[in-house]
Amino acid sequence: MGVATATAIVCAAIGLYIGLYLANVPGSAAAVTSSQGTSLYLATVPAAALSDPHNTWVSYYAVNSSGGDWRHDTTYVLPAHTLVHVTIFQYDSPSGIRNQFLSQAQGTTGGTFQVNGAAPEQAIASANTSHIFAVPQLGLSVPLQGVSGTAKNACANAPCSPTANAVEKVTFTFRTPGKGLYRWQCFVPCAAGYIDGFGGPMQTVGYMDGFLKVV
Amino acid sequence: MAQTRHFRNVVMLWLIVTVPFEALMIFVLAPGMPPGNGSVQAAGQVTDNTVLFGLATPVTTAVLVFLGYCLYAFRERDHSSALEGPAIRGDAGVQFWWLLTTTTLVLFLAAYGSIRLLQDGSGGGQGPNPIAVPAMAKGDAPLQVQVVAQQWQFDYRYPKYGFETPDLMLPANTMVEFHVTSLDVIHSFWAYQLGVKADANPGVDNIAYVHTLGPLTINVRCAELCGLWHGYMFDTGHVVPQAEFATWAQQQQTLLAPGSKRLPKYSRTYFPSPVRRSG
Amino acid sequence: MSAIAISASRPTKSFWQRLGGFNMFTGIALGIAGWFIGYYAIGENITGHTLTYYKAQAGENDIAVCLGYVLGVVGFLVGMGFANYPVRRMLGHPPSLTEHESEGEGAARYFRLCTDHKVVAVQYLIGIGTFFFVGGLNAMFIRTELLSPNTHVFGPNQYLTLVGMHGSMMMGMMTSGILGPFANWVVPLMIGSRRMAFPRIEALTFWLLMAAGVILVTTIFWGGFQTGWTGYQPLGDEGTAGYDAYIGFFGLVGLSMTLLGLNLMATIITMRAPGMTWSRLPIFCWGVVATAILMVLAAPMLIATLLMAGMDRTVQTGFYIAAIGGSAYLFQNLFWVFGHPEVYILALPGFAIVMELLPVFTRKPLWGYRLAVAGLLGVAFLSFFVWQHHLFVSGIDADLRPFYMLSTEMISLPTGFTFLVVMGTLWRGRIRLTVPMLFCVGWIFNFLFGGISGVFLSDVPSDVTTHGSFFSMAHFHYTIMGGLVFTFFAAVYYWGPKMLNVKFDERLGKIHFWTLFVAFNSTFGPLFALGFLGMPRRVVTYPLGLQGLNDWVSISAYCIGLSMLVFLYNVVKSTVFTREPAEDNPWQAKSIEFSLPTPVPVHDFERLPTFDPDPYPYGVEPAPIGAPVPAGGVA
Amino acid sequence: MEASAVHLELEPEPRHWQRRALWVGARLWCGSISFFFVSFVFAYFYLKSLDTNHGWKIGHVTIAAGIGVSIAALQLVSAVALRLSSHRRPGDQLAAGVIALLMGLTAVALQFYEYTILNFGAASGGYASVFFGWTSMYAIFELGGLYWIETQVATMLRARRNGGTGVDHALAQAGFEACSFYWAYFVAIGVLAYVILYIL
Repeated sequence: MGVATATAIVCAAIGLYIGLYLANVPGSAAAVTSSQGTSLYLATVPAAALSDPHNTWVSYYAVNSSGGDWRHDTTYVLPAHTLVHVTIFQYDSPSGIRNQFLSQAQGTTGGTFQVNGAAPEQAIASANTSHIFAVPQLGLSVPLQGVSGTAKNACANAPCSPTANAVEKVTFTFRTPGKGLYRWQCFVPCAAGYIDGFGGPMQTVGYMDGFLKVV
Repeated sequence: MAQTRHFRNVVMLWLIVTVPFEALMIFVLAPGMPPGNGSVQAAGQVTDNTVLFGLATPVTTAVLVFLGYCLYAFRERDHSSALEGPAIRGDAGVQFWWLLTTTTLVLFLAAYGSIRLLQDGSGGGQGPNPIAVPAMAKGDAPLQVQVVAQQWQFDYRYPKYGFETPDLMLPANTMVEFHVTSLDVIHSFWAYQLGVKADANPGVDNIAYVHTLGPLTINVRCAELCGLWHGYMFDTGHVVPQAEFATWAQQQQTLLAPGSKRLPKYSRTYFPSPVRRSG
Repeated sequence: MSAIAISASRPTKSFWQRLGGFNMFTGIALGIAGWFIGYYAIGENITGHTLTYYKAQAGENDIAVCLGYVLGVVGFLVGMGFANYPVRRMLGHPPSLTEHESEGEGAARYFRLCTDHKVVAVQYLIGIGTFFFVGGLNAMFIRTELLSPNTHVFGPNQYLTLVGMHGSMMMGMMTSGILGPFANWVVPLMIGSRRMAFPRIEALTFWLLMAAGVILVTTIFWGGFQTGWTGYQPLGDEGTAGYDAYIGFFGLVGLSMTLLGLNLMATIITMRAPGMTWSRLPIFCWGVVATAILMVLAAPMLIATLLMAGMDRTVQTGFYIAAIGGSAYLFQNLFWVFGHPEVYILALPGFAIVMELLPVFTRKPLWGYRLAVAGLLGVAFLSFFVWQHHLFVSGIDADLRPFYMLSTEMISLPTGFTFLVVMGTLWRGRIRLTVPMLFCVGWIFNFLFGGISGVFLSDVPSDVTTHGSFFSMAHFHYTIMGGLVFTFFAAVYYWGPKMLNVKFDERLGKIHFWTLFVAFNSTFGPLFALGFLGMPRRVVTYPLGLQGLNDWVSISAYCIGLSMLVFLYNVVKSTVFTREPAEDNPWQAKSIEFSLPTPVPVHDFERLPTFDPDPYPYGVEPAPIGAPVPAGGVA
Repeated sequence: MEASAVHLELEPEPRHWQRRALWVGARLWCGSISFFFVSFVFAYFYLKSLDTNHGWKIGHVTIAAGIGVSIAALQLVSAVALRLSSHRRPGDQLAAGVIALLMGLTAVALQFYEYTILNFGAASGGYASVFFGWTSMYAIFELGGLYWIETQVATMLRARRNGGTGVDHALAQAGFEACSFYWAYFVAIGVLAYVILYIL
């Protein structure tokens, strides 16, 4: 009987763990709607918060309009058929693009994006690219400029601050499609330490991958 | 004698079942056989599938009719019965004919499949040195389209026009030569309606030929597990009239100019820095 | 030499006394200790520029993980008592075969190293059965996710891990699904031996498999693996340490398979009792021989393939990395040189069980014994020459494609032998549709479709569309689930009562069969259509138009699950609650294992048996007058 | 019969079963290791012929020829000694066993020493991968083979100490024969490894 009890306890523990693993779905963040329209504020960091189970992994976060209130969410809820203004606070340094044609922005309004509010650009040099925010199902892909690798006050782990840390602010707009769940990903081989830079965070929803939930 | 009667019954039943099934296969199902007649190669596969179904049907019905008949006719219904069957341990004649029939079938299938394959490659990826180059591809230079697979998107590079795009567009009634390669892991380029499937391997140029017919919408999917977004690695391509294709290509040249000028020199394979675990 | 004296009773100990010493609990304790030593004490202290960088960036240390797994397994085996005998041999003590053979009659012997082949068989049955049900549960989860065309219940990470765990568990564990429980139990009895040639190795294969299963489950702690059971490189190399668990799992499974096959083969070659010549060997033993050949030769290639993958991940070799001189094809080639024999390792025991059981339930001798043997060995032989059909569209040099098309299609010849033998045995028999017989009939039906669909996949032009699609998925489920799992249940219902000394409820068994048979075909039949309609394998999304078929499949899959619950209920009811002892020979079988009392004594035979000329002495000899009648009859 | 009896007199099994099992088992195991190492042979020729990205040998890849030849020679001598003694007196077998053991251990030690002096690492292309993979796996398997030889030596030593009582000489002889066959076969793979990795 002791054997049976021990077996049952072990099985229950394993079952519980598997259940928790299966139910592990990252949280979602909604876009902000104001008089200026609908806006989505995101940030990328070279490494997730120290309390994170993978605190060395590069990751996206959802933030507020002033770059505060960090939430580790990668499902972004957007209204359908709406022009969305996206702002991405870039705290990560460049890793370079694998497929160069992605150095050109596609699918944004005018096919352009702005860095730190400067004149709209169509493309950037591979060497300056830190990430690419891409939604292949929508034909959207925007190269994100990284902070200089030699910046003194570079941010190490989330949360970072736009005032205290080196940051590049990339903005662009795009029109959401009809209702549905669309996946987004990064195309830059930025998962350092993994072969092809595409392991770990690049293949885990909640870090460099997630969903756009258009409602 | 009893077993002669049984055997006659089985043969009759087999004929009764097979003839309508065979007719159903060849006349009803075959025209709609996948992947449809979207290209010369796809149409070839339809023919091939029809032949296979045509041959498989009588074999299947033979076994099933035999099985069903045995279970019906030879079933012991008296559970308390201790009766035994006849102690037959084999029959050289039956074995000989069985072996002859199955061998003939197998050799025919292998020969038929090989002939069809060698004719035009059947749309499959043939690697860097194709053995089955369609006759049409030898004359006029076919349109080359490089399929660059990466995690997790297919891009199409048109070396003739110098741009790369995520949209697959092909001219109608044209011989197309796909060069499928990958920048990271193994993918598989599956253009369903064209009847094309070719794995994308890093460092390998996998060539597949297809001769397009009329305008068509193509569902492209990745058919080899390539990681997280494998299930989302799909897009839609189009076969359009040749004039329309020319216009589209010109537009893309202008539109994609900023990205195109950064593209590496056209090559059959690419070896981007692998970024190893060693960093 | 004097006769061997066997003591039937052992001094009884209390539960706590039994916890000490070498048993499963010590094994688990030492296994966990070994993990900590390997991971923390050694792995984390290895230094090196690349490793430091990797740890800092990826937050992971594959060397430590692999060492942890290796030492964990070593610790587990030491705790189980597997090191005792090797150490004694190192000290020069003479060899012995009977060690740990009689471990008393209680349940405790099932939780420790026991070399009684019947105990190991039951351990296998329960152990593999457990993982079979976990693997089945994974399938239920997969089908739940596929109820809708887009991600909805589990995320894509979890979905791929489920796919990989389902595939690995079924392929890895069920490889020994028939040879583990049934061959271990019945082969020594059938050939008139008291034990296997290497009884300790027999026990080792089982405990290695259990260690492997646990390692596979721990992949979840690392976030799972994204590669499916085939573990293709370089995708596997991209994976987190979850892929190390995959390597550890299949490596141990490969080792277990190699040793299991080697042991069974050595047993059948050397330990046949007087009179048991090769031509009198029951067909099941021939099936075991054919399977064991594949295990002994193919499984080591799997181990080597995975070790190369492990070295790519840990010590920076580049076997599979194209940019530094490796090739992804290397993995595909090596994997399928193992992998195709592997699927016959799964299928051949099924052939053998059907041919073994049919004479009992048709009350006729096996029709075409030599043909049956030729069929089994022919499949085994040919299976080494077909692997590149898995690479028909891979872009590997295409010159050999017609050859592989021919060799693959040729496998249908020896498979056809089996079908002919089955049909010949059914012909004019007195067929009793008992539960085991029903499962055999199910095999004939399912494997027919599995085999015929295989012809489509072996034909390159047709394969271009069906390759890597749900069509091929349906094909191998028809051959493996329809072929192996159905015969596995046939064997459970046939030999199970004798092995466990219980009587199963026949009505429940019939319910199990019919629900399983219908639900199985209703699940996997439509998958052929889905593949033809363009749905690739292992996807979490599909076009909206395919939702109807997918939902149908999912609901049918739940019915398979329910049917399995009926089986589970039947087993639990009869083994735990009713406990009605089995008859010695419930099927009026004439094979030797059913001439022994139930339960079979530890020593099997008091006097070594001698064997009659005919392994299948069923049926009424034809009347001596007149010419012998043709069996199948040819016009 | 009375199953409840405490002691049962069982008819003994034929003694030759166990001896033949050793004979057969050793040969089957040779089959297994062949296929194991064939994977590396295949990898060698496959990667060499593909030479993907000109990566067969990256940078300066020079092998320590002297060490390679020493390892192969040590193994060869040990195998010849062990195999030749397998049908001779236990005294010769003991001596051959000790020689084989010492030479084998030296070969393994030399192998690991070689890793420390080579001018290339595991990441230096396809050749380096095969070289490190094959030789390290071979060395680990070699330790397993040496364990088997050690058990033979230990058994003979103990038997000599006990004056030969309680020893099944026929079985011990079968064990030694199986062990020496396996070792000879295994060393043949080692020599093949030398030819392929150092000479080709």
